[in-house]
Amino acid sequence: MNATVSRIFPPAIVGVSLIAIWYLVIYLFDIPIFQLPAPHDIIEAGSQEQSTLISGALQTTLACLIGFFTSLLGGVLISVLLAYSSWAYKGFYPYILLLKMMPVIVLAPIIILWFGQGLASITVITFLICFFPIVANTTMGLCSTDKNLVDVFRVYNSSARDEMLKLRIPYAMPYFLTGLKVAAALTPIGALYGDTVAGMGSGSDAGLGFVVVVFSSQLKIPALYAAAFTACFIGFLFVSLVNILHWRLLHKWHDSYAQSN
Amino acid sequence: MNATVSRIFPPAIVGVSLIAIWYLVIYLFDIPIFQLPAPHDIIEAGSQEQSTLISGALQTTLACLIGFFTSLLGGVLISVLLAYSSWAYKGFYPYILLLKMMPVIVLAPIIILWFGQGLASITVITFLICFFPIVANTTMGLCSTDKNLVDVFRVYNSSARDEMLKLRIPYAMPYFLTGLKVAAALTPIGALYGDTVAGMGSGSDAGLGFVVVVFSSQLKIPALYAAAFTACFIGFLFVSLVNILHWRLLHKWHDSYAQSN
Amino acid sequence: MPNLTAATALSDSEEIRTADPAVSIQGLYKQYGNGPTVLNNINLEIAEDDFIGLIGPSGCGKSTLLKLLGGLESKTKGDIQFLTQQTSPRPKMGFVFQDANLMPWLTVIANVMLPLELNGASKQEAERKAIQLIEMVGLGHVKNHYPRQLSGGMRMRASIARALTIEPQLLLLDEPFGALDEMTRDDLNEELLKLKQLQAWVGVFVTHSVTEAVFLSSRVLVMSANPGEIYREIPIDLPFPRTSETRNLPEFQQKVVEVSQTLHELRNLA
Amino acid sequence: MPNLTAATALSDSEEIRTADPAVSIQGLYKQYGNGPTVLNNINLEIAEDDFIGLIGPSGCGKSTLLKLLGGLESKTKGDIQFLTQQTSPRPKMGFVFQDANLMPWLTVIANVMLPLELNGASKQEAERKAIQLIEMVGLGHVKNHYPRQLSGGMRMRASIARALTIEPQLLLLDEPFGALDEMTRDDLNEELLKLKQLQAWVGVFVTHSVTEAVFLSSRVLVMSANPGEIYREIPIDLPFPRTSETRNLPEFQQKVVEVSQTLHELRNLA
Amino acid sequence: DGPQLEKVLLMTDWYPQPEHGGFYQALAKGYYEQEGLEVEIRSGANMRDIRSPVALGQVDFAIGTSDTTLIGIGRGLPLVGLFPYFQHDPQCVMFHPENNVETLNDLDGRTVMLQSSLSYTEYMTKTLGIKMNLIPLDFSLARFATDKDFIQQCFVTSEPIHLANQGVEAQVILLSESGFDPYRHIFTSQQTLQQRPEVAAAFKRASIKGWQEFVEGDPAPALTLINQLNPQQTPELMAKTLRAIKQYRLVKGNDAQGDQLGQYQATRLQAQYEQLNKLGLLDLPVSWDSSFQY
Ligand SMILES: Nc1ncnc2c1ncn2[C@@H]1O[C@H](COP(=O)(O)OP(=O)(O)OP(=O)(O)O)[C@@H](O)[C@H]1O
Ligand SMILES: Nc1ncnc2c1ncn2[C@@H]1O[C@H](COP(=O)(O)OP(=O)(O)OP(=O)(O)O)[C@@H](O)[C@H]1O
Ligand SMILES: [Mg+2]
Ligand SMILES: [Mg+2]
Repeated sequence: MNATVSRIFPPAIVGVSLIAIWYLVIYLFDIPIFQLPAPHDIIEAGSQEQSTLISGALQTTLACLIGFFTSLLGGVLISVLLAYSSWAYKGFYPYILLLKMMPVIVLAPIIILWFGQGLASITVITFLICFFPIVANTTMGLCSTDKNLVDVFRVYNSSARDEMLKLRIPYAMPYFLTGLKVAAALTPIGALYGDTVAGMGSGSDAGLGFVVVVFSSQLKIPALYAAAFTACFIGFLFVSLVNILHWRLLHKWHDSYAQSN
Repeated sequence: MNATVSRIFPPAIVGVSLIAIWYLVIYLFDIPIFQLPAPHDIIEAGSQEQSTLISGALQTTLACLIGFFTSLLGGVLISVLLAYSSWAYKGFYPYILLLKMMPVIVLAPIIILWFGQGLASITVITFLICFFPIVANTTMGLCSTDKNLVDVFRVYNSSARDEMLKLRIPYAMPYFLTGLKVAAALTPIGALYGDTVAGMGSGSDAGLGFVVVVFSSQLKIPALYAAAFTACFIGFLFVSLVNILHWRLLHKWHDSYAQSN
Repeated sequence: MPNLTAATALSDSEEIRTADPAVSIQGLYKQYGNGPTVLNNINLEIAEDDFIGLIGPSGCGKSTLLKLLGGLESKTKGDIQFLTQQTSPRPKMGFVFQDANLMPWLTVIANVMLPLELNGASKQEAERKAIQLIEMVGLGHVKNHYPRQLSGGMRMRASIARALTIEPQLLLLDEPFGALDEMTRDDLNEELLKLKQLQAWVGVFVTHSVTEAVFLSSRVLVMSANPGEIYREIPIDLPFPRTSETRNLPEFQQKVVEVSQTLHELRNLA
Repeated sequence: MPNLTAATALSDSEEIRTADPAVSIQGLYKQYGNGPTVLNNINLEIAEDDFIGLIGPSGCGKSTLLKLLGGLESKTKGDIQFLTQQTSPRPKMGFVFQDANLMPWLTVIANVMLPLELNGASKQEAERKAIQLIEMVGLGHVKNHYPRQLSGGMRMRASIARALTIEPQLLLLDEPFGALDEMTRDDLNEELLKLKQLQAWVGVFVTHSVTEAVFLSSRVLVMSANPGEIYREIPIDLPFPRTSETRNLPEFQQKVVEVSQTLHELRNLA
Repeated sequence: DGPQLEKVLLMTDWYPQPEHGGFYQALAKGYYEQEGLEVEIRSGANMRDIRSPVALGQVDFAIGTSDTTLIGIGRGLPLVGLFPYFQHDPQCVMFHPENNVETLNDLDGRTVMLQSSLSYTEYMTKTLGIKMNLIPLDFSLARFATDKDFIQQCFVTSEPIHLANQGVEAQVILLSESGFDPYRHIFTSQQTLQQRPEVAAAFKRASIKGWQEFVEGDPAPALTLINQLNPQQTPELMAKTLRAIKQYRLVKGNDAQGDQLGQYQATRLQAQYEQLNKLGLLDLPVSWDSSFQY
């Protein structure tokens, strides 16, 4: 129980203080609602626009899920490929970087041309935004493997496949999971941006990104914030997922959990 | 010389093949220039719009530089703070995540209201996009420190400050640099997005993001690609910077370079 | 606790082995990068039933020689040939490293099973063999622990068990018993000799203990440092099988003195 | 190469030391998580001029006891008191870990300087002292190497030098010489005793070598395992200073036999 | 040096272009200075709302449409419309000739790329009952150029010209033909208007003078200035845009219907207010009468 308290207490304190400061700022500087709505305005707007937010959130969550898991899969595959062969690494890494840095603003129209308006394109955009942190971290992890442990595998005539599966991948886990955490946090940004450029603008197909644009252009500022927090909530779900994975995979042996035993 | 060849050869091969495929696709499927211009179209458009591209690139590079270095500084400071105190970690990390996941689309108008139109806002947007990979990676690195090495510092009555500076930070270097690499690749995306929402649209103040939007709305597609590659080039500069740093800091002792000795 | 039956039971599943790799090292040189010469013109023939003890001052190149034999470092000059009957270019090897080098994410038993699994053994068979060797090195009660929950000596013992599970043709041991108390060490020495007869490997080991070197070896090689060279070869013609009684033989004591004196002689040269 | 003048010169910069921490351990218990009891009711008084040798089977809790003394593990029950004259709650400590635990990103000399720098010494002073100790352990020629460029024994020697640079009041050594050849080991044993007189620390060390235990200790504690307990205390009343001649004294041999017999006795109990 | 000039900030809705010509004309010819104003024209970009900065007093004057200003007032922003510079909005939908679109009603059942925030969209779907499958506007022409079925929103003075330059023919229908017909105008905050009424009046006078001259006199000073600030606007391009502005009589409107440069008509404002009100786009009670200077 004590552990639960010490886990919940600090963020609660910080949260309450932040909200207090928020109100204080609003009342001290007399900030109008369209500049910074108060928390209760946001809650009220959120409950008013409930149905729009929920259907938008569901749509966006779907895009996030697909984008996240494809970037997970794709990122890991690419990293493994890059770590397997130094030729592939030298040959492809620069172009992966290029792809990564190609501004999405430029790529988005092309993606839509190829994948059509809707979920597929949104997913691809989310994928593009998420996969690089995974690739960069996993590749670094796969290449950092303790030389001494590699020697063990070499001595026992390990196949390249086993060396990857049984040594490099477990060793890279902490790196991989960090990349995954970054990707998880980027996921809703990707999906929301995707919504605004490749999403549908009507009915139950409209994602949260579309909702955000509409609220923003209609100056429904408190509702806009409510939409933003809804997006954050989706992000939290993903990050929590990764955190649970992190704990399950590492707590038994990794030094980041060494203190707790 | 052999080393140089083996470094340049693979990406060159891949690059040439990619370009060949590019041309092939265009000619086989008869793709119009608006959908996918050929490399020579892009080069031609690039040289035509040279002066616009260069002045845009300079402006964007400036925003990238400020955004990158402030996120570097801010990210490291926050990570160190989080690693120092588990209270700070528990208390603030969720809100950093929140800030991270707040869609920039939502935050941008608020940022502009607070920081005004122009470089300051663009920098803040770039910062927001870049700093989380740095925080996530650095924090993970700082928390993964080998328990045995921590013991050494404890025995010698190290101050918390020295433990951070002389143990945790060097130990976290490979993680930190990976985060930095991700941030470097995100930098031009941040700056370009910043340009389109908070940038100036005239004269030498106009960044590359402006150029991209204008080309795109004027259907100057080859020029649009030229602008995109210019943005990539800026990204490459940053990533190369990080790679050099990586090599300088790690090659003497880290296993990711163990092979080369 | 050391366990006789475990060792005796170990190779029942194996076909009768005629695998007799022998090793020939000719004019071997090693230099790390462009540092000083670490190994200088090493020439050595290892016969089919040899168990060779390497002894010499710290930093003279013993580990380096073992790593070269294991194919873990590239040689600067010279030749290492495995005169094995097999088609594969190198014999099946077991290697006990100077540090335990266990996988931190695997339990003791999973670590010990690893080489077998890498060589395609079934999980079941790997587990059976691993448990026998874990019992032999006295770690049965911690077989499901992770490396960081073990003491230093226990980690080394797990590492020894790991090297022996695959029933190697060539066994390389780098100070395997250095972190163990004398009792455990003596027991494991005897177990190892029994296993040698059953599994019929060719062995090379590094030790700093003169008595251990004499007890285990068919030949002791005394190495000198800077650059690492074989200073003298001392054949140990004590009869096999050797048991705890062997240690009390006057010939044994005599050999111990001979090796010690060689080491002193070497030191006075420097 | 071991180097007499280095040791003699070491504490010239230091004021005359009257720091005499002594340690009192009462009813100490240790359990990791909810595993079995590792240390069971340890009671021990360490006097001002003690150098205590811990010897016992692998896994009996020697390293754990050292870590508790060093404040690196939390005790489950019992008390450890440092009866030091200083205001600080714990004495200045040096610790040689069972593994070398060098910082991979620091060169040998930077590793050895580390404790001094952590204690606020100037870079210059730290370097001067570090070089003396690096020479003493025979690593002068590799002082600018990184740990991964060293042999196992060299790493341990760097670690020993690191523990000694701060001129500790309490020195804890966990099998410091286990990875060294006998010559180097004997030399370093003698150097260590000289340093003890100069630096006047209270020491506790773990070893698996009975002769080393007898040579270095004022008292040898033989530990038994499962749970770890002090089985017997054997005072070593050989006169100080001890030198290489001491090893040839019949009293020395007698003590060695006594400790060995205790270990055998202990083993037959199990 | 003359008398102290009053600093004024005008925020536009896009990068410098002939659609802002009157303001640049006034700037280039010194009409603002003659009125005692030092005007900075800052280009606002596409993706953000200018109403909040105006309401906060960070911007003095901004370009907008009369309907969005009303909606902003309905959300509690203290805004006020100052004067229209386009009598009719140049927003339209464009489509390929093969696409058989004659009237806005033909958009029923089609996929159309429209800015989701447009009141037109609401009006067409809710009031006129035209069911469209909306996709958000990304300001790019690539898809239109490659997809013969594509329909998207545009400025009558801009996108069709860029398309024609690339050999793509586009047909257009003005959105104001739907019956919803807002002004493009300059708005400010009530605070600015109350505290500096003479500045607002001076700004209006100089701007109208600029617009008058831009469409009926020599537009060269404005065009040169725009080209300097935004070299993407080449003289040929601007000439075409200017021709379109004149052709659709955006600035001066239709005399027959009582349109007049720089003047609102009460009837039109009231009609817009009622249309918006019916669509439920006005949160708070709004007085259309006091929301505009006319
Ligand atoms: N971090 C840990 N978590 C759980 N159990 C541990 C941990 N560290 C040590 N142990 C257990 O405590 C016991 C004593 O370990 P310790 O390292 O003190 O032994 P030791 O006497 O130093 O042995 P050795 O001579 O092999 O180094 C062992 O059984 C070991 O498994
Ligand atoms: N990776 C490396 N890079 C550079 N030099 C190295 C490397 N590994 C070993 N050396 C050097 O080679 C020499 C021999 O090292 P080696 O580990 O073979 O010694 P050793 O005989 O095993 O010593 P010990 O008994 O201390 O383990 C040493 O001088 C060491 O500094
Ligand atoms: Mg070695
Ligand atoms: Mg131990």
